[in-house]
Amino acid sequence: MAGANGAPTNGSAAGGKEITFLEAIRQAMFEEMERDPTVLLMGEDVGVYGGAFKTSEGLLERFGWERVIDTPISESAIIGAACGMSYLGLRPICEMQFIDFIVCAFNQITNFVAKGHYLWNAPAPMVIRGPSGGGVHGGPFHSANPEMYFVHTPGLKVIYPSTPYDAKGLLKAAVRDNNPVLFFEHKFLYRRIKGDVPTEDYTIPIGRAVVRREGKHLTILSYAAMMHTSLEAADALAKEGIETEVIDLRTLLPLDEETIVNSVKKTNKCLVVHEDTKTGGIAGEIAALLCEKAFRDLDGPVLRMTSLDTPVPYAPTLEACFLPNAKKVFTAAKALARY
Amino acid sequence: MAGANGAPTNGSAAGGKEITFLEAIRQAMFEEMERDPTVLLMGEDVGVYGGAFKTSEGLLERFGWERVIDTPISESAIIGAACGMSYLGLRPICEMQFIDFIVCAFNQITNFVAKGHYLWNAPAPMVIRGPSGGGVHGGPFHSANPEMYFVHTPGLKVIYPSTPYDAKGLLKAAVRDNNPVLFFEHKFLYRRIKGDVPTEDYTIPIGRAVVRREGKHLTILSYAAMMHTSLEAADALAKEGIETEVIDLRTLLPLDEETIVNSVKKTNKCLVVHEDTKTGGIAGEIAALLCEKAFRDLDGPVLRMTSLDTPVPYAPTLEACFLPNAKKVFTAAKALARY
Amino acid sequence: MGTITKQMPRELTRQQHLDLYYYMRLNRAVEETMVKLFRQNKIVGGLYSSLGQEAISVGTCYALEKKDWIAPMIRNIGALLVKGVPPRDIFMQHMAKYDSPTKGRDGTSHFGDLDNLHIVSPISMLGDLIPVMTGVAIGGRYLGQKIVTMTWIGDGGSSTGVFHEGLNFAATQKAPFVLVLENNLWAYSTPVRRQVPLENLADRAKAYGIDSYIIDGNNVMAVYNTAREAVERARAGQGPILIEAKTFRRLGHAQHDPAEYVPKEMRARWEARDPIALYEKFLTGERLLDAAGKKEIDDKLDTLLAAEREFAENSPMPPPEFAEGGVYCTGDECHQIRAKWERAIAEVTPPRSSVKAVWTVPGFGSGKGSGGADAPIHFGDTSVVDKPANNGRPRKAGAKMTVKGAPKKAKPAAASTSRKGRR
Amino acid sequence: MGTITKQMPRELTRQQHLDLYYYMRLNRAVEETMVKLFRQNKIVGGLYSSLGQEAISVGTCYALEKKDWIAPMIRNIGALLVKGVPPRDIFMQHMAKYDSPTKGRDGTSHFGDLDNLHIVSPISMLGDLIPVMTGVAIGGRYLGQKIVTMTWIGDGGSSTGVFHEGLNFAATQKAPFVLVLENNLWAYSTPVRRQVPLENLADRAKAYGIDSYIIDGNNVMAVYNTAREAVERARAGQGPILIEAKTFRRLGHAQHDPAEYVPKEMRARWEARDPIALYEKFLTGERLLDAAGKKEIDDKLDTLLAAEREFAENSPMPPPEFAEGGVYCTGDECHQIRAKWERAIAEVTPPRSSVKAVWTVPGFGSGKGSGGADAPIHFGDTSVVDKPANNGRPRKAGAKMTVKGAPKKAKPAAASTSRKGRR
Ligand SMILES: Cc1ncc(C[n+]2csc(CCOP(=O)(O)OP(=O)(O)O)c2C)c(N)n1
Ligand SMILES: Cc1ncc(C[n+]2csc(CCOP(=O)(O)OP(=O)(O)O)c2C)c(N)n1
Ligand SMILES: [Mg+2]
Ligand SMILES: [Mg+2]
Repeated sequence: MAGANGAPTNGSAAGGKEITFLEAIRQAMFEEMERDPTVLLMGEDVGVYGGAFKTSEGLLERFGWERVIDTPISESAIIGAACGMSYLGLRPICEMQFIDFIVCAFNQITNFVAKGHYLWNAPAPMVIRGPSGGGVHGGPFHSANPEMYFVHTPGLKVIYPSTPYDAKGLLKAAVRDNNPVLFFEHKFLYRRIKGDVPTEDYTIPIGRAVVRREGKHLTILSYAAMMHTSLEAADALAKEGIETEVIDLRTLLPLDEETIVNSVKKTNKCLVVHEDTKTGGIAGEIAALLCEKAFRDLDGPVLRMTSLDTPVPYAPTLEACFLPNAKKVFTAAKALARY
Repeated sequence: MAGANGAPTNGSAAGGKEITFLEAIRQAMFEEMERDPTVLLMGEDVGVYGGAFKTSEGLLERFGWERVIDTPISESAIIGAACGMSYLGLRPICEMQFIDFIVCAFNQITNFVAKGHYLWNAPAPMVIRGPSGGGVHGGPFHSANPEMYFVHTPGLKVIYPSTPYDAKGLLKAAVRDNNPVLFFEHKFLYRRIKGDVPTEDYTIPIGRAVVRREGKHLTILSYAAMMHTSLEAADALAKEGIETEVIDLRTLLPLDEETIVNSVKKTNKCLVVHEDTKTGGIAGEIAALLCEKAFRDLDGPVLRMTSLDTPVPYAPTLEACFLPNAKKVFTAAKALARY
Repeated sequence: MGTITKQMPRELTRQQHLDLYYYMRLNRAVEETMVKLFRQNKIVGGLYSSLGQEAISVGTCYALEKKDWIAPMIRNIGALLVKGVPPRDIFMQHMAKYDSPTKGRDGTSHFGDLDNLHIVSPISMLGDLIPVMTGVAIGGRYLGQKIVTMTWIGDGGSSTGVFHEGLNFAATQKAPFVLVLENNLWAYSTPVRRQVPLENLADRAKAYGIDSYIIDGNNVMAVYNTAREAVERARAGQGPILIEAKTFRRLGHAQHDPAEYVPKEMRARWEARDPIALYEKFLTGERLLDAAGKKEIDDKLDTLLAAEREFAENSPMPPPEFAEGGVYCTGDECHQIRAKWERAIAEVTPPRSSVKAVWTVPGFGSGKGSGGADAPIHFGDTSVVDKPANNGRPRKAGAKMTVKGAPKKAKPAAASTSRKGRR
Repeated sequence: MGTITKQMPRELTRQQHLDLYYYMRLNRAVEETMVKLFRQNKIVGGLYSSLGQEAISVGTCYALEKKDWIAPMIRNIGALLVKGVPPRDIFMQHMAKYDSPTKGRDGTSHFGDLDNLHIVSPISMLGDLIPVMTGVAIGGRYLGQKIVTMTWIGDGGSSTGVFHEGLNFAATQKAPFVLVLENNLWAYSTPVRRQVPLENLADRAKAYGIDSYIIDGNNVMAVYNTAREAVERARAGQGPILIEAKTFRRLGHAQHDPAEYVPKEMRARWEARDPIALYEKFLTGERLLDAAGKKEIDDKLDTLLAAEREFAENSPMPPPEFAEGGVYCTGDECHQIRAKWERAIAEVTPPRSSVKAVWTVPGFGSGKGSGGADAPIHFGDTSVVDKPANNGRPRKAGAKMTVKGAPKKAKPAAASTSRKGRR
C-alpha cells in the first residue's frame, strides 16, 4: 500500500533498519546538521546532557558548542533568538524540554514568528519541537497536547507524527521548510514504537495525510499516539465485520483536505480521535470542513472521541479515564457504523 | 421578547438609561467596587489616566490607590498577582491595555489560573478583561480576537458581549463568579453602540445565549461586533423573504447548547459568523456540537462566515477584505437558505 | 539598598536548635523513604531530591509565622514539613493516592492549603510563583493581615521572564515578600555560569533596587537568622528581599539522572559539607545534643515514618471516574469565598478611599488625570477612513441601538442609587 | 563590570557633526510632516512622536556600520533615517499605502529590510526584539560577519519578562548586542518610579553582569560617543552593553493623548533642553554652522519632504484582495534563503566542529555527558503502573511496530552513509 507521497508507509525501504521513534528524531537532526551547516540546535540541556529525552545525544560531540547551544531557562529567549538567527538564513531547531513550556514563549511565537512573512515579507525558517502528550503519568504540566493553539495561528505549520518513518521524514522536511514549523513528538511513542526507516536521505511532504488502513464502512481520522489506538480499534472492528479506513493526519496545519474528503466520500462516515481535550479540539475543525466539502456524502454525524475537558490528571487510574483508548474508540466507531 | 434570563433583552427596563458600551463597562466596574470592597482593578494606566480607553475613568478618584493599581508593563505579573490576591478571597479585575497583550501572560493563565480548581481545589475568582477586535484599523497587534485560545482551555469561562445591557450584566456576573473569567470587549462597539440599561443592579447569567431575532428559515449564530453585522444581514434577508433567527452567543465557554440546538431543530440550517480567523475558530466547535446533538435535524451544512486566515492587516482596504461584513453574511446565508 | 552578606548572629533557644535539627532530619528521612518507594515502583512519575539542601527549606520556613504564606518548589519538602504538612500527604501525593491533598489529580509537592496552612501549590513552570506570592503579599496587606509571603527559586529559574516581572512588581509595590534563591550550582545538567553570567545571583536584586543577602545554604543557623531578619524587615514594610543561599544539588535532577556531568571532585567537596552533619557537630559541641537525644530522634522518626508510610500505602488509588468534573467552582456549596478582613473596611471604601487622581513628581509638582470619558481613545476613535461596515441602524428585533451618539458620563450618583437599591 | 558614566570625549569631524545635526533635523521634520498628515486624517491608526528624543535614535544608530543590524521601536524614526530609509517609506507606512514597505499590511515603523539595510521589524509587544536581536548577533558571529546588533527599549518596556530573558541570554552568549534604554520618565501615563524602583535604569544591567552607560539623551555628541564606544566593545567580543539615555517624552503617548498627567513644570524644564536647539547652539559656537548653512538645510529639508510627501500621498491604497494569501513562504521562487558565510564552513562542520561533551568547572575538573540513548528518560520510561492501553501488537495494515524493544543507538556511520548517498 502506498502513502500519499508514494513512499511505502511501512517504511521498510531497501536497506531499511528498525529504529525507535526517539532514534528517528535524533537521526533526522543529526543528518540535517551533517547536510547543512546553517542548521543549529538550541534548548535547555540539549548539549552535554543530550536532552532530557536524549534526542540530541551525540550532537554536541559532533557539531560543537556553536551549533548545539545549552540555553538558560528562557523559552521566550530561545524562540526570539532562533527567529533572529533565521533572518540571517540560518535554520535553528528549538527544543522545548517538554512541550508544555512552549506557552512560556506564546507571544514570541504567535505574534512575532508567525506573522513576519505576511506582514513584513520576513520568512523565519525555524523548527520548534519537543516531547508532548500523555499516557506516561507526567501529570498536568508534562503531558500537554498544545496543537490547537497553533493550528489556530495563521503563519505556522503544525506536524504531529505517529511512526519513526514519518517522524524522521517530516522533521527533515520541517528543517528544510522556509516557514516556522511546530513539530510535536509524542513521548509515549519515543521508545515504545519502533519501525523501519530507509538509510538513505528522504523527506515526507508537509501537509499530506496517509491512509494507514483501508476500509469502506467508516473513516477514522487520528494522529500521534491515538493513531495506534485507532489501528488497534480497527482490528477489533474488523472482527465484527466493520471495515474501517484509518487515516493518519500527520500534519495538522495545513490539513490534507483532499485525502480526508476523498475517504469520507467513500465511507460516508467519520470519527475523529484525538488525545487533545474535546472543546475546541481539531475534531471541530474537521466537522466544519466536512460540512463544507462533503455534507451530502455524510450518512451520519461527524463524531469525536477525545480526552476529557480537564487538565491531565496525575494518577494512572484517572489518566486512563481521561484518555481515549481502543475500547472507547471501538464503541464509538461501532455505534457510528450502525448509525 | 424575553431573554434566557427573563430580563428584557433590549434592556429598556423601567428607569433604563441609554449609555454607550464603554460606559456600561465602566459602570459595571464602578458598581461592583462600590458594592464589594474585595473587588480591585489592576492594569497598565488604569488609575490616574483612567485606562487607554477610559473604561476606568473616575475609579481611582473614588476607590483610591490600593484598589486601583497602575502596574508596570508586566502582563504575567498582573495575572499572577491577581491570582494570588484571589486566593485571599479578593476579586481582582485585570485589564489588558489591549487584549492582544494577553498572550504575554499565556502561561500564567492557562497553566496556573485555569487548572487550580481541578488540581488543588483552589478557586481563583478573578476577571481578565480588555479591548479586543478589529474594524478600527488598529493593525495586526491591536485587533486580536483571542477567544479560541481560551475556549480550548478547561477551567476558564469566556464572555464576549455585543450590547451595553449584556456587557454590564455579564461583567457584574463575571466579578461575582468564583472562577477565572475572560471578558472581551469589542472596541469597535465602545462608542458606536448605545443601548438602554436599567439603573438598578442586575446580572446576566454566564453561559446563556439570547435570541436577538426570531426566524424560521435558518439560524445565524454570532457574538460581539459580528452580532450587529448579522442583524444587519438579517434585515436584508427578510426583504427577500428569508426569516433568519439570529442568536447572540454572549458566552463562548460554556456554550449554551440548549438555545443553539433548539433553534437549529426549528430552522434546520445554521450559519456561524465570527470575526476570529477561520481555521480553529469556534464555528468548528459548533459544527461538531450540532453533529452530535442535531445531525438528523440538519437540512444543510453548518457553514461559517469568518475573517481570513491571516494576521489582521493594517490598511482599511485590506481590513475590509479580511473582515466579514453584512453583504458577505447575506450572500452566505441566502445560499444556505436555498440549499 | 545593596547586598548584605552578614547579619547579627542571633541567640537561638535550645528548643529552636532542636526544632531546626529535627525538621532537617525529618526532611531527609521523608525523602529517603520516598527513594525506597520509588525503587519499588510505588512513586508515579519522577522523584526529585533536596539532599544536601535541607537547611534552606527548613531554615527559611522556620522563620515564618503561622499566618504567613508559602509556595514550595520541587525541592522544598522541608518547608512543607515545617509548615505542618504530615509526611503521609507527601507520600500520597507522590503515589497519587486518593487520600492525598489533591486526591491523585496532581502529584509531588503540587498541592496547597489556602484555608489553614496557607500554602499555595506550585506548578512546574519555573518562576510563576513569584508574581503569585507577590499578589498574596499585596492582598494580605490590603486586608490588614500583616502577613509575609515566601517562595523559592533556583539558579536556573532566575532566568525566567516571570522572575523579573514578579520581583519588579513586588519592588514597586513594596510587597512583604521574601524570595529565596537556592543556588545549587546546577540547573538540570547546566552549570550556573552557563545560565547566568554572575558570581553572585543575589545581584539579580540590583535590577529592582531591593535588598538581598548571600548566605551559606548549608549552615542552617545562618539560613534561619538571615531569613528571620528578612521576614521581619518585609513585615515592617521595607519591601521584598532576595536571599541567595549557596548550596549544591547532591543527586541528579531527578531519580532518572545519574548526573555524570557533575565533576566528582565537586560532589565530593559538598558531600563533606552536609548540612545535617555540620549542624549535628555544632549541637553536640554545644552540648545541645547527645547520643541519647540523637537516638530518641532516630526512633521517633522511624516510628513516625513507618506509620505514615503504612497509611499512605494503604490508601487506595482514586476511582477512574474522579477524573471527570471538578474543573469549575459551582458556587457557595462548592467554595465559600470570604476575605478575612483585619482592618476597617471603611478605610478602603468611599468616602475614605477617595483620592485626587494626580501624579506628583518630586520637584515638578503635579499633573492630573486627563481626558475624561470624552477623550479620544487609542485607535477606537481615530477617525475611520472607511465607513464602518455595520452602521447598526435601528433594528426590527434585538437591542435598540444608535450610532456614534455622544457618550454619556454616568454620575457616581447613578452608581450610589443602584447600590442603595440593593441594601 | 559596572556602570560607566563618562567616556573619553572623541573628536568628531565637521562632516560627522553636520550629519548628526542633519539627521536630527530630518527626524523632526519627518514627524512634523506626519502630524500634519494626521490632522488631515491621512494617517491610519495612532501616531507616535519622538519629539525631544531625536538625539538618541540618531546618535546611537549613527555609531553603527552599514553591515550592522537594527530593530527600531515606535520612537526610533531617526534610526530608520540614519540607516537610509527614505521618508516616503515612513509616510506610506503610516498612511497604509500600497507602495510602502509592507504594502499596507502593517503600519507605522513596523517594517523591515533583511537583505539590504539590515532592519528587523518591531512588533507592538514591548521587549520582544531583545531576544530577536540577540539571535541576530549570535547568528552573525556564527557566520563570521563581525556585525553588531542594536535595538531600543523604554523605561516601561524594561519591566517585561522578555527584556530579562533576552538580555540574560545575550550576556551568557557574550553576544555583540547593544541595547539602548530610552528613559523618558514616562510609560504612557505612568511615571517611571511607579514601574521601576530604581534611580538609574542602567542598574538593570547588574542582573546580567554586563557593562552599562548612563548618558544625557538630549546631548547628541554624548550619545554618539558613548554608542560608538559600546559598539566597538561589543564588536570586539566584550559582550552586550546597556546604555541608559536620560530624556523626556515631550508629547503624549500618541496623538490622542494630551498628557495632562505630566506636571507642567516638568515639561517646561525639558522643553528648555531641546536636543536640536542645544546642538545648534554648540555648532554655531564652534563655527561649524552659520545662518547660511542652516538656511541651506532648511531648504533642503523642505524640498525633500515636499517631494517625499507628494509621492506618498499619490501612492494608492492596496487593493482589497491583497489581504488574501501571502501568509507562508512558498519556497525558492518566493524567497531564496541563503546564509552569507564570512568564515570557513569547515570550522563549524565535522571533523573540526567536534568537541568532547564535558563540563569543566573551575577548580573541580570535568564531568561527562551522561546516559546515552539507553539512559532512563524523564517520565517516558519511569515504569508505568498500568499497562499501556495501546500495546501496539503487529498490524494487518499500517507501519510495522513492536513494543518496548531495546532502543538502537544509530552509529554516526549511518548518518555519514546517508550523507554520502546524497553527495
Ligand atoms: C519555564 C520552564 N522551563 C523549563 C522547565 C524544565 N525544568 C524543570 S527543572 C529545570 C532545572 C531547574 O534548575 P534550577 O532552577 O536551578 O532548580 P534546581 O533543579 O537546581 O533546584 C528545568 C529546566 C520548567 N520546569 N519550567
Ligand atoms: C507587552 C506590552 N504590554 C503593553 C503594551 C501597551 N503599551 C504600548 S507603549 C506602552 C508604554 C511604553 O512605555 P515605554 O516603554 O517607557 O516607552 P515610551 O512610550 O516611553 O517610549 C504600553 C503600556 C505593549 N505595547 N506591550
Ligand atoms: Mg539549580
Ligand atoms: Mg518611557
